[in-house]
Amino acid sequence: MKRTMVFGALMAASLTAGISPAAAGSGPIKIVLAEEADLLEPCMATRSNIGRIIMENVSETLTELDVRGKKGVMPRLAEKWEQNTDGSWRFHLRHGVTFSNGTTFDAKDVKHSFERIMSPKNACESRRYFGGMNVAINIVDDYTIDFKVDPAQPILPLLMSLVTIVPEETPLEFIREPIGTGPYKLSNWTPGQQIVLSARGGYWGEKPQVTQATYLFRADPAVRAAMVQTGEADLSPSISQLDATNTKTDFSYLDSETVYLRIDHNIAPLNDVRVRKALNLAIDRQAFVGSLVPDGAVLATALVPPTTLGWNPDVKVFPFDPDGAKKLLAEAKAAGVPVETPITIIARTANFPNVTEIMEAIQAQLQDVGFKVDLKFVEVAEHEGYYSKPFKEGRGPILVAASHDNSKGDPSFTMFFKYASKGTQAGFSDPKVDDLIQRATAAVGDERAKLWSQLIAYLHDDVVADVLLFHMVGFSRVSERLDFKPTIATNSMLQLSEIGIK
Amino acid sequence: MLSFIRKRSLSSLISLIGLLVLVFFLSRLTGDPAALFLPVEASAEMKQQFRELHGLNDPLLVQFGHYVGSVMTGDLGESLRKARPALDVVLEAFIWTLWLAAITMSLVAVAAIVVGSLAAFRSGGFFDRFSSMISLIGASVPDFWLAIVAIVVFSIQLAWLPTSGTGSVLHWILPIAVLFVRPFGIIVQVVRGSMIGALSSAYVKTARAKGVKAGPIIFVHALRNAMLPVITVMGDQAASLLNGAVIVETIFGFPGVGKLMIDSILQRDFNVVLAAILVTAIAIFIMNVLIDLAYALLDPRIRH
Amino acid sequence: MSLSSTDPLIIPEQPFLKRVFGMLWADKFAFVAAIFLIIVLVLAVIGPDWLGELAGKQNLRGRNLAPFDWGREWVYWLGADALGRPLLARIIVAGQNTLMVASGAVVMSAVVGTFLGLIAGFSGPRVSQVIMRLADVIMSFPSLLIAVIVLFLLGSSILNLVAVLAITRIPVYLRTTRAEVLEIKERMFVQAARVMGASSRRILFRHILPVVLPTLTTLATLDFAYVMLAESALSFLGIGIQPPEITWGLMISQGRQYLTNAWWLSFWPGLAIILTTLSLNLLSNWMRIALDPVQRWRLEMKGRKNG
Amino acid sequence: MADHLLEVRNLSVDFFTAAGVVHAVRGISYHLDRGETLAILGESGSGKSVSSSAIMNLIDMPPGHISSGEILLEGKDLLTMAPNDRREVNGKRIAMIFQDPLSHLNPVYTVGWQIREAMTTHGMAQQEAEAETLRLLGRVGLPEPEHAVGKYPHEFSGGQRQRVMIAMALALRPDLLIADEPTTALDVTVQAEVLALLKELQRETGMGVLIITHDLGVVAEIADRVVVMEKGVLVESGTVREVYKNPSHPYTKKLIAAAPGKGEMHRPAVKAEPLLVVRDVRKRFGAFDALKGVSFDLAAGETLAIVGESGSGKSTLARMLLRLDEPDAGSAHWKGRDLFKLSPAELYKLRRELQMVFQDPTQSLNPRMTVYQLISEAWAIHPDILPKAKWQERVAELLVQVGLSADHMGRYPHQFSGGQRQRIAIARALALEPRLIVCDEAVSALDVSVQAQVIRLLDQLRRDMGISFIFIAHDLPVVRDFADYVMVMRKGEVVEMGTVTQVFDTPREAYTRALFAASLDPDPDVQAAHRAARLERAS
Repeated sequence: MKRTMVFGALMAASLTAGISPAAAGSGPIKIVLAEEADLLEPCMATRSNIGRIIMENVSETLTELDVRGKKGVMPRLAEKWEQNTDGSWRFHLRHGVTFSNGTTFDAKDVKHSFERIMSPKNACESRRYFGGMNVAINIVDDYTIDFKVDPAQPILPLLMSLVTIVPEETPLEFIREPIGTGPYKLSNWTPGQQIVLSARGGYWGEKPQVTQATYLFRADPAVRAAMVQTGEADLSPSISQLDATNTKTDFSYLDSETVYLRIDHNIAPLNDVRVRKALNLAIDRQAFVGSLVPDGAVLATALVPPTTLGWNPDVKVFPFDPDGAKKLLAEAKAAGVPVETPITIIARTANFPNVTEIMEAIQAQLQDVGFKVDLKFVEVAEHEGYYSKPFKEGRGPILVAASHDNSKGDPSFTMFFKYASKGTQAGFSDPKVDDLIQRATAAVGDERAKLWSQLIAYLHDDVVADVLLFHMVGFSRVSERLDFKPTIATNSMLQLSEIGIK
Repeated sequence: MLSFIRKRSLSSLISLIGLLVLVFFLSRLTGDPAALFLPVEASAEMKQQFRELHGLNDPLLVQFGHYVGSVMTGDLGESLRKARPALDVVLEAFIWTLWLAAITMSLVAVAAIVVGSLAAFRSGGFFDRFSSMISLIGASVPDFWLAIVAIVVFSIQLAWLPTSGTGSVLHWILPIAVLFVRPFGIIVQVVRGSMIGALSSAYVKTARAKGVKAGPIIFVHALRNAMLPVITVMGDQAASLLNGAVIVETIFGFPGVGKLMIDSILQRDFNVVLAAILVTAIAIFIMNVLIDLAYALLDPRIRH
Repeated sequence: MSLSSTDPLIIPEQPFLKRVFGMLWADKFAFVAAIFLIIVLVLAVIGPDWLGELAGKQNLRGRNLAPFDWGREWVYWLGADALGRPLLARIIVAGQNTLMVASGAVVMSAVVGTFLGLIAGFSGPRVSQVIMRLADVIMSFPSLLIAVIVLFLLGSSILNLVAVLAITRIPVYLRTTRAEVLEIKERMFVQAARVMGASSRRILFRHILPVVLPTLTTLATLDFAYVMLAESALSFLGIGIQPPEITWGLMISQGRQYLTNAWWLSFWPGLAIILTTLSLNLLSNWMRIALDPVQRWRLEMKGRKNG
Repeated sequence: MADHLLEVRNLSVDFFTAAGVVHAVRGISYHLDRGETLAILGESGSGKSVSSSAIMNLIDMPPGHISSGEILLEGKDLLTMAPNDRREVNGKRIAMIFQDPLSHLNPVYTVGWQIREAMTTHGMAQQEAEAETLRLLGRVGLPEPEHAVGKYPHEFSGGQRQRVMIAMALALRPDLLIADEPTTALDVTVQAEVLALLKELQRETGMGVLIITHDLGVVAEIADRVVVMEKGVLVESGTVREVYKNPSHPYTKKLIAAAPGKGEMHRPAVKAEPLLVVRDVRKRFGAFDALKGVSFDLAAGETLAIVGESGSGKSTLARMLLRLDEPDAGSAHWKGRDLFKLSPAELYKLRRELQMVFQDPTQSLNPRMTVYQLISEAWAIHPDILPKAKWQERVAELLVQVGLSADHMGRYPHQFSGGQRQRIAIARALALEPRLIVCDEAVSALDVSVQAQVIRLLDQLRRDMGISFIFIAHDLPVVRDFADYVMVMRKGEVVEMGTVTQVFDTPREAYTRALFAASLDPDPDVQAAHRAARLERAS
């Protein structure tokens, strides 16, 4: 009896789901994602599995980075902003904005949202962007708010694109029903199965074409691709390169993931720059593109993608020069560097597509020039142990294969963590690097760009900080009924309002 | 009967407590959830705060004490990742697993009994050879491989069935079909072996001497006698289904407890792991009691 | 009223090997299976030394080379993998790890499980209770979860993998052995041994164990398949054997994503698993008969007739 | 010529077995008419059951194969019938009962269900079958039929189960009843009752009865005519009296001569110093009083026979003397030391002196050990008896001593016949050079001719080596030729005890006398007299 009831309910659900209104130009869509959102907490929206769903769809931010054009930081909930004479930033808020619970958006909400992020009563991850900063918030009036940051933050408006705004009634603890000012509200969340966002009336901006978005979650890329193909979903932001065979539906995009081997400079023989150079020369990067790494991937010269401020076009990719590598190794050996010591590559299972094959190929290439290389695959937590400080005592020479994501347009989200002496993933300590990072972080405008460029060149050519590999390409499959092109930000954010329905 | 269940409960309780203690300490030794909850760039202070927030800074024994204390009051703690009660998370997922396991096992039972019995009836014959070959091959195919092939064939090429997910009856077909294969292969063999024994037993001779037809001899006389070992193996198979069909759940996007358990340990969401183990262990215990009841039902000699 | 007891049989004793061969010859399926397994075993032993280099030779330009291209070197006859490495060579090389993991896990779990089962079946209720509760704990511990936890704790190496897979299978042998021991220890020949003053150890290992052994052998061969698949499942989850080590399970798991474009990547290692388990099963069916003095004649008769 | 009810003509059945093709029966012919009882007499392996299996279509083919002959039921050949017609004959026209009713009744269905099925299978309506079942159960003498229909086979005693089998067989009033060793596993008193019931029912229905047995006594009690089989060949046939009084074939003569209970009885010498003194042994299993205080003495070189029916406690007593079970109370002093109070180490030493031979040699010999391993194990356990170098030699000696040959050493038990296996078991017991051997039903499972041989062997061992024996049996005639003293037990108590002549010639107790009355005599005339006496007593 009970069984038939359950099945009956399932049947009914499937029938209704099967009928999709054919209204042109607007309607519901289904999106299939790889990883389920375990939380829909606005202050966790900087984590991609959460951000992809709620960022700018449910929860909006004061500013927004233009990833389609080159307009840089654009207004969203803040209409404009300026830097005060004392170095603090003043944001002028948009009028007439309401939250999905009906309350009106004002400066108090912004202050609360920020304080909530910084509160020790929760584990908001957005807090990390404000590490080491003292922020004093001053509400000037209902629609004007001042942020005074010590030390001064030239890129505070950019940082504000990471702070999601919640109503001031929101408790400090994590919530499960996000309330935001965005064009959508959460209308159904069945953990393990689906999350549904519906367009809401009373949104301050333009009415989006997508009236409802149902998010589904499938871990297997082949299944995700198949679902769009069979019409069970309309959009899968990430499918496997192998499945991206239909030019009408499958699009590649630079997905802001940069893959590299982090070198631990503290341990011989990796403390020798010739050895580090030899590593770089030994790898035939170009051979990967179009085979294990999709066509369209860019060989990296910096840990930040080319769209980033201060990216340096003059820095050239190391050529594939096995003889040069052998020569360098021989030199190093002659100078007493223990180049025979086995070097271990630590990689993470399923870190990025084809990680095993790529690492096996790199291992083979390094071995070809005379390195002794072991390859070790570990799971996330163990990988993190190798990647971040404090490093283990008594470790051997290690290369950590990692993938870094900076789609935010400014190297500051990268450089300190990866290269500064105090950076958690820095494999070396160099006073000049520290100095450049410090100066660039504080600089604005062209000065800032110039300093970053300088740093990038110095890291690549002089320090030979790491083995930079590729700016990766992702593939998405978009149903032909949708009008959507993925961007570099699609990994972390998927704005439903940017999706058109044909 | 009641005293039997009471005795069983007690011994199972001991096992369960042992299991929970083991999992509690082992899982906590595998690493720090803070490192996984927070991004790699998070500062040491943030990680510290996170640990503070969830009581992970206390010595293990103190943590254990807290856990035992709250379990006593029926509170299995909160999921670190999902910020909601671990038990809710688990129960939600377990319902799916339960249905999946129940339907799969029912189908397996019927199919394996029919095929195994017929194979035993003409043991050594063509059907016997054929069915044991098929079931053996079935039992040695990796399930993830089978799952993907099934999707490619039935969902993409033939477009008969949805690829994955939940929603309609059709969504259940592929996961069940993939889960079906291995237990079927194993149970067919057991049924066959047990039935060969039963069919050569003296009471079957009596039935033949009475003029009973082949059908009733197989399915009435021999089968009920042959069922005891079959039920034992079915119980084992059902238990492993109840523990979650991790791979099938992962590929088909089925929100069951197996994937939840693996995800939770990957993310070091200890409370969910513990709650999941508790729930499945209790379910398996109940199933075992039911199996014992089935024994007694099938074989009067076991009833006391 | 068994007819075989009519007359004492006089079967001339033949040299051991000849007898075994004769009995194998009598069961053609088992014969083929045995030959296949011997080939697999030999390849597994010599494979890595013989083809190890070739199996690791990458050729990014020859990725996913299709099989049955007889014009190429024989190692490419089954095609090449995503790095252009010859699949046939890789399957042969992977055989060693695969068989080592599977047989290691099976032997370890069988030995430990059987030993504990013998003790549980033969000793007093208290010891038996402790052992059975232990088995319950392992049984109700989802096996993949044990694997994940232990591999996280100890790191993923072949030895640890063997240990993990073994732990999860111990209860199977334990419970089977115990159940059989409980039954066998009431049999007359055990009583007869006790009357002669045989020690418990002697009764367990000389009288009970040989009777349980055929059942355990069957169980172990079935488990062989299980363990290979479990290892493969761990690879699927990314916690099994890690490259550059290879096993058949890992090869299937790696080839799975190419299923629609290059089916051969996962098909051949899958076939290797299936054929190996199938052969083991056929051989174990044969062994059950060959090991049983009461049944052995079936094979010896046929063997003589045919041979 | 009118057709016989059943006529078997020139039937040959082959089996493909270990030794190649075994010709289980070769060209046998016999016939049977309504109201008549024909016995097929033979020992194990004689093929006596094969023809009945062929009649009932119970031979598995392969390995079986009917190579010639026909089986005519009122002139129609069963072997050429269509399978469905053949099946219709079973149960309806010909019914069968078997030796071991416990294993031949389906353990998981109620007896009522099983009897009903015999009828519903052949088309009887459910309700009618139910009523008939009750009537049948009452008819075969089962108490409270209404209650009995709902019970399972294991809830009945052996005799009752055989009654259920009979009820099931007679459900459709068959023309022919085949009874395959119907009383072999039953106690003597129960056996007499069951045979009487069969006779009575035959008179009532006029059916033909084909009884298959190894027991001359059963033949004498129930059959009109008898055919004797040896190794698949029918060697002799005739009326029961003719065959018994005037056997023409040597095999028949041997068989009749081997029947126990005709030799000289022992006259034990003056009571010597007792070797074993058993006093007041008690044992309970749950609520069941297995032994209620048993005492006896045994001297060196003496044989004590313990006789009793199932449940008398005789085997429990034996097992306790060998410490396979622990008694609740009592003592058993062996050369002055209480067996029940020995430590494991002391017990180990004592094992050498006390040995046991079990009922069923098939089960008491480990099937996976060779004869050499089986016998030499004794010395592996007690290494001080014999150095390993001499094992081979000694095993050969022992084998010869028990009447086997030395080259049997490398074989497995299943390659021997039942009697040979029991000899191996005896050789194994002798390997330890014991002072006392407890034989628990050691000859019950053996054919009569083999029984006699084994008893002769034991008797010889006693004389030659001065070994004492405790000889447990359920049948009185068997112990007559062998025992010095006889102890009759019933329900855990000693009913009567005395020298063999005392007990056999002048039994004091009614129960002992009842046992004598129930045991069947191979002589049809004697048996007829017994029967008459019994009827007289009953009326």
